[in-house]
Amino acid sequence: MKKLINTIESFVDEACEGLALAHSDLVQFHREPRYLARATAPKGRKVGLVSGGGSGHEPLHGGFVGSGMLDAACPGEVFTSPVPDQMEAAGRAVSNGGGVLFIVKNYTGDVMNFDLAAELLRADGIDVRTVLVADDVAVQNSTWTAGRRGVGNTVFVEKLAGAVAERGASADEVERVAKKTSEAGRSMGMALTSCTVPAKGSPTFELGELEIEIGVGIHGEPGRERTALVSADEIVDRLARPVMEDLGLKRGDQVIVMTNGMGSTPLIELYVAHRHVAQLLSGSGVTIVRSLVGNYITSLDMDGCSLTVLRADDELLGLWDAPVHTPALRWGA
Amino acid sequence: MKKLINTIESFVDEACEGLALAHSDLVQFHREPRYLARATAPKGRKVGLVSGGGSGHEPLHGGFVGSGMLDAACPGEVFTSPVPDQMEAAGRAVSNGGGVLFIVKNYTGDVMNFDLAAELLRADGIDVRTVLVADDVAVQNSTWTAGRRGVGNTVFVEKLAGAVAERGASADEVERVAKKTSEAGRSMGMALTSCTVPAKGSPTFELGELEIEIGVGIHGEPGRERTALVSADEIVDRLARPVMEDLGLKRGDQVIVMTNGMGSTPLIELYVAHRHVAQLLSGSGVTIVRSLVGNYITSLDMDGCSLTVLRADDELLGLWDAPVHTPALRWGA
Amino acid sequence: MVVAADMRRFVERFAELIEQNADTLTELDAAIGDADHGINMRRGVRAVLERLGDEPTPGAVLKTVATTLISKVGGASGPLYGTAFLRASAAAGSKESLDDADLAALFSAALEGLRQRGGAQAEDKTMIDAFAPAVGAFETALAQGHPRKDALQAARSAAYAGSDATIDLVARKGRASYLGERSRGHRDPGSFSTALLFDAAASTLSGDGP
Amino acid sequence: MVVAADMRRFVERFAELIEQNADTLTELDAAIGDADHGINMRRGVRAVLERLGDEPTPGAVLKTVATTLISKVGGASGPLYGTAFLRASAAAGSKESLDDADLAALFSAALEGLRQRGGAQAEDKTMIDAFAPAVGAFETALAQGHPRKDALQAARSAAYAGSDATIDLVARKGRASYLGERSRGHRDPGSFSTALLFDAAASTLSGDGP
Ligand SMILES: Nc1ncnc2c1ncn2[C@@H]1O[C@H](COP(=O)(O)OP(=O)(O)O)[C@@H](O)[C@H]1O
Ligand SMILES: Nc1ncnc2c1ncn2[C@@H]1O[C@H](COP(=O)(O)OP(=O)(O)O)[C@@H](O)[C@H]1O
Ligand SMILES: [Mg+2]
Ligand SMILES: [Mg+2]
Ligand SMILES: [Mg+2]
Ligand SMILES: [Mg+2]
Repeated sequence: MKKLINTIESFVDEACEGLALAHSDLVQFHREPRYLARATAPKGRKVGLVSGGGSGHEPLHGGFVGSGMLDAACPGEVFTSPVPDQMEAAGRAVSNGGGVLFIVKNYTGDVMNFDLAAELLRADGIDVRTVLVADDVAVQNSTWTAGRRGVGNTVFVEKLAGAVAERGASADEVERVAKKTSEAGRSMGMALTSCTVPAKGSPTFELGELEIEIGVGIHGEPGRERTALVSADEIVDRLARPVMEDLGLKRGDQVIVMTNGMGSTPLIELYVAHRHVAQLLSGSGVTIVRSLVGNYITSLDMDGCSLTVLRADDELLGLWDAPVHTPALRWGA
Repeated sequence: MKKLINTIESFVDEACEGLALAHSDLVQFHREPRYLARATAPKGRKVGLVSGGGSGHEPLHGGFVGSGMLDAACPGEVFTSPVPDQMEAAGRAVSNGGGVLFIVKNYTGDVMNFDLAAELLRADGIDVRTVLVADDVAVQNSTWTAGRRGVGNTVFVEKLAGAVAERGASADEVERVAKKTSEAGRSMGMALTSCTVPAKGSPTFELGELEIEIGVGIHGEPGRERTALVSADEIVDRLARPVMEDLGLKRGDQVIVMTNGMGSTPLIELYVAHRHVAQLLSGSGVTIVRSLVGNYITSLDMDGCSLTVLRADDELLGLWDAPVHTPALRWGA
Repeated sequence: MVVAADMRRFVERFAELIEQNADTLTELDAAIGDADHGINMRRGVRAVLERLGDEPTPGAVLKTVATTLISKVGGASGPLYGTAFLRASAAAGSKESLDDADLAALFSAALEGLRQRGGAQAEDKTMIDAFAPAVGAFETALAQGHPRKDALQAARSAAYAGSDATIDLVARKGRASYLGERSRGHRDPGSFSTALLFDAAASTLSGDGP
Repeated sequence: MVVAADMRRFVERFAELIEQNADTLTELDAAIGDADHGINMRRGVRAVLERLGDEPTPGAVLKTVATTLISKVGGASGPLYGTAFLRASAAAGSKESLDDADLAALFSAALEGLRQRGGAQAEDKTMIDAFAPAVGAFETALAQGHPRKDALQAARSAAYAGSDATIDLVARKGRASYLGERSRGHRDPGSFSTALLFDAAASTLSGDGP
């Protein structure tokens, strides 16, 4: 295992320190329990937005702390959901009388740990809401399973809920926008190579020299199928079609699109992939109103990409364009 | 070789198309000869800034086309400098009576191809200046060799020259700022793994499971030494010390710092590296006034990082903070 | 009777088994999850050993384990095992020593906590599939008049057998459920750590001293 | 005498040798450069073959080669070989056929163009180290009264020998110069493509037909 790392134990803390050092104007790091919060608290009774999850998906979530997006992020160990102490402390820190919204990716561990924290905060009279993100169409949905995994749409939920919260909206309103966004987005990812969790020290899964995994999860969870290496365009086809179908996209729909790298994917390749994403959507009469291409929700050193498509009406588009100033997403500021 | 790629021949064109599709408000793509230019031409007799070089270093240079930075970028084949036709056409397109500045990384091929283009443009009465970026301290300087390689400081030169050009400064003034920035920055990089050039299909160099290359070039050129894998902090030590020494940094100096990924490096690791960069500089009494952490000048799928330090006086800092709106760098807009 | 010292030995033995099997647990999780179950559990039990002090009662020992797991493990297993230990601790109350019936009540409270926290049923391919048979076997053996030692052995065997049986199941809860049919053919990692838990219990809680 | 058809055969043979040796050239460049010399040269000669039409004179053939290389190769080798061919073309002028002296003038103009464009000297470990000895050997052989065919063979041998000699040199120009001492022990890739150029000349420009 070759990584820029000092010790496995200090890895996540040191990365948080580095983030806070690089963006001290935006983010401060609380070590015990571990969370990242805005360097300057927003004024007024703003709804506090807290997200979090296992580390290894950077810039998610710490890179999205800042004005117009999250108030705090709780980084767990690598690929392990954070513990309730973290969300409890972060929630308490950002709760300003306006209530707190937890944005939780739909993984059993995350859900349970955030739930425990919510119980603790509610016991203190804090109004805590939770929105689940469950957008990964690689997973066939079913009511008696854990549901879909939360992946790329988390970025959109954090941005749009963040924008409406920044405008001073009520907890009900922020929760509504978060849920609406959560329901309007779908994703699917693929891997060219496995990631390697530092504590394990060897790849999570093995792929042959000419094999790829379609529908992979952001922790290297196996996906829909393992198949032969095909061209970028074919790979994009296999991601985009299920996403578009599941979203029920029709001619005339407007979408915000993210062509996302898994951590080790060169940007030049992401642009090659994005070209075909754009071609496919335009070819179906869908209008791409905004695009993100880059590393936004990663899987450590996995090579591969994912596609997220969000159906955006004027409300969501307006919130998208609202100013945001975080380490990883910035405009209008 | 596992990549998101359709054909080797179409790779660079398709990536340019993808970039232009993702950022159609900022960048447009001209296919023959190949260059990327601003979607909306700036008003007035603004000095036209043109850069370029081999592809594979994304977001450099195409990702830096936009207001407050480049007017055009000329992407060559992967790791191969562009041909004079490209810079000639781009120079002609962005020349607006105010002159043109070529920002050229110091590689023999780039220098000669930009020179040929400058000859052609000058023959048509266009005022063309050239600034060379030669900041890689891994290369021992000497007057009778080709000089140092141009690496990370290119990002700073493009940003700061871009900012002063955007203010409507004269060609002399833009050239002065570009040269001043070029002289005030130093870099050094390292590789955990080799990159793979698509046309070659196999890694450029071989590194053992526990070997790293210190001082590697952005095309996988061998560096100062091949050594055993060490901790992130030790790696940063070996990059930062030569950079700081060569720059002659003293207590009280102000610097802008970039902790850059080589293309396949997870952001979490870059933050771990940046933490120690910040510690080392602060420990020497140097003040980091601005930081960039991420992939800004890459080497395809190389895993590793580089450090660039720019000594910044108030003029350069002011230009740094000026608005910029490009695919890869954006603030104040 | 089980006193605080026995309960501490149980926890220490569980920690030991986790240390020995951490890589196995992680490998199992790599196949159908995210390759961290061993790492998570190891982080948890190490923190438990650091925090365990001179708790006066079995219930207090269990409480320390519970809060430490909740605040150190994360993932699915943290809240699940944490809740199980918390309920067990509540069932043990402040008693100085536990008899067979107390132990049975404690196991069944733990199982109930697991069920409530995770919402999983039998055959969802989770730790429930080791935990529930173990608790069932323990109760049955006691009801049949077997000594506690044998009942604990029965629980241990049932837990391992239950874990074995997860191999053929399709996961419906937790990360592995995302795989659907592809989860079949692999052992559920949490069921194996649960088997280790009952293994530790069998060798430490028989009430006849160390 | 060398006419346009001979010059075209020379270019085609050069293209053929580049195709055959592209991987070797790239491997050489991988060791001390950026692993693209063979790729660059192959892209260039392929474009040349596509563009070559029915140029009437040797000079016109060389002009097509020059402009194509300049606008297709990029890197260091594009402008260098491009300039060399451009100067050679200028030296050939509009003559229908070239005699020995014309050929010598053409070679030496090409060499001069290389020197000016790249600023490299002998022993800088560049294509100059194959080109200069080749031109020298050609001139010497002619001066000694050898027939052109033999003079071309001498140039070919001198180019290969010059390329061999780059192995022991430390690079002072081009990408390899960044390596300093570490460039020693590797052949300069450009010197090898130059040797292929003189190899192609030897088998096509002897003036005694195909
Ligand atoms: N809803 C649930 N109910 C009971 N056990 C569960 C549930 N979800 C997951 N588990 C157990 O948790 C184990 C995984 O734990 P771990 O790998 O530590 O957490 P994570 O899945 O968050 O990475 C699974 O093997 C399974 O036994
Ligand atoms: N200044 C120079 N003068 C003469 N030849 C040079 C010079 N610089 C480089 N070369 C030649 O160019 C070759 C490299 O060409 P190539 O790999 O195609 O370009 P690049 O170095 O830009 O990747 C070197 O092997 C060397 O022979
Ligand atoms: Mg996990
Ligand atoms: Mg090159
Ligand atoms: Mg797991
Ligand atoms: Mg080269």
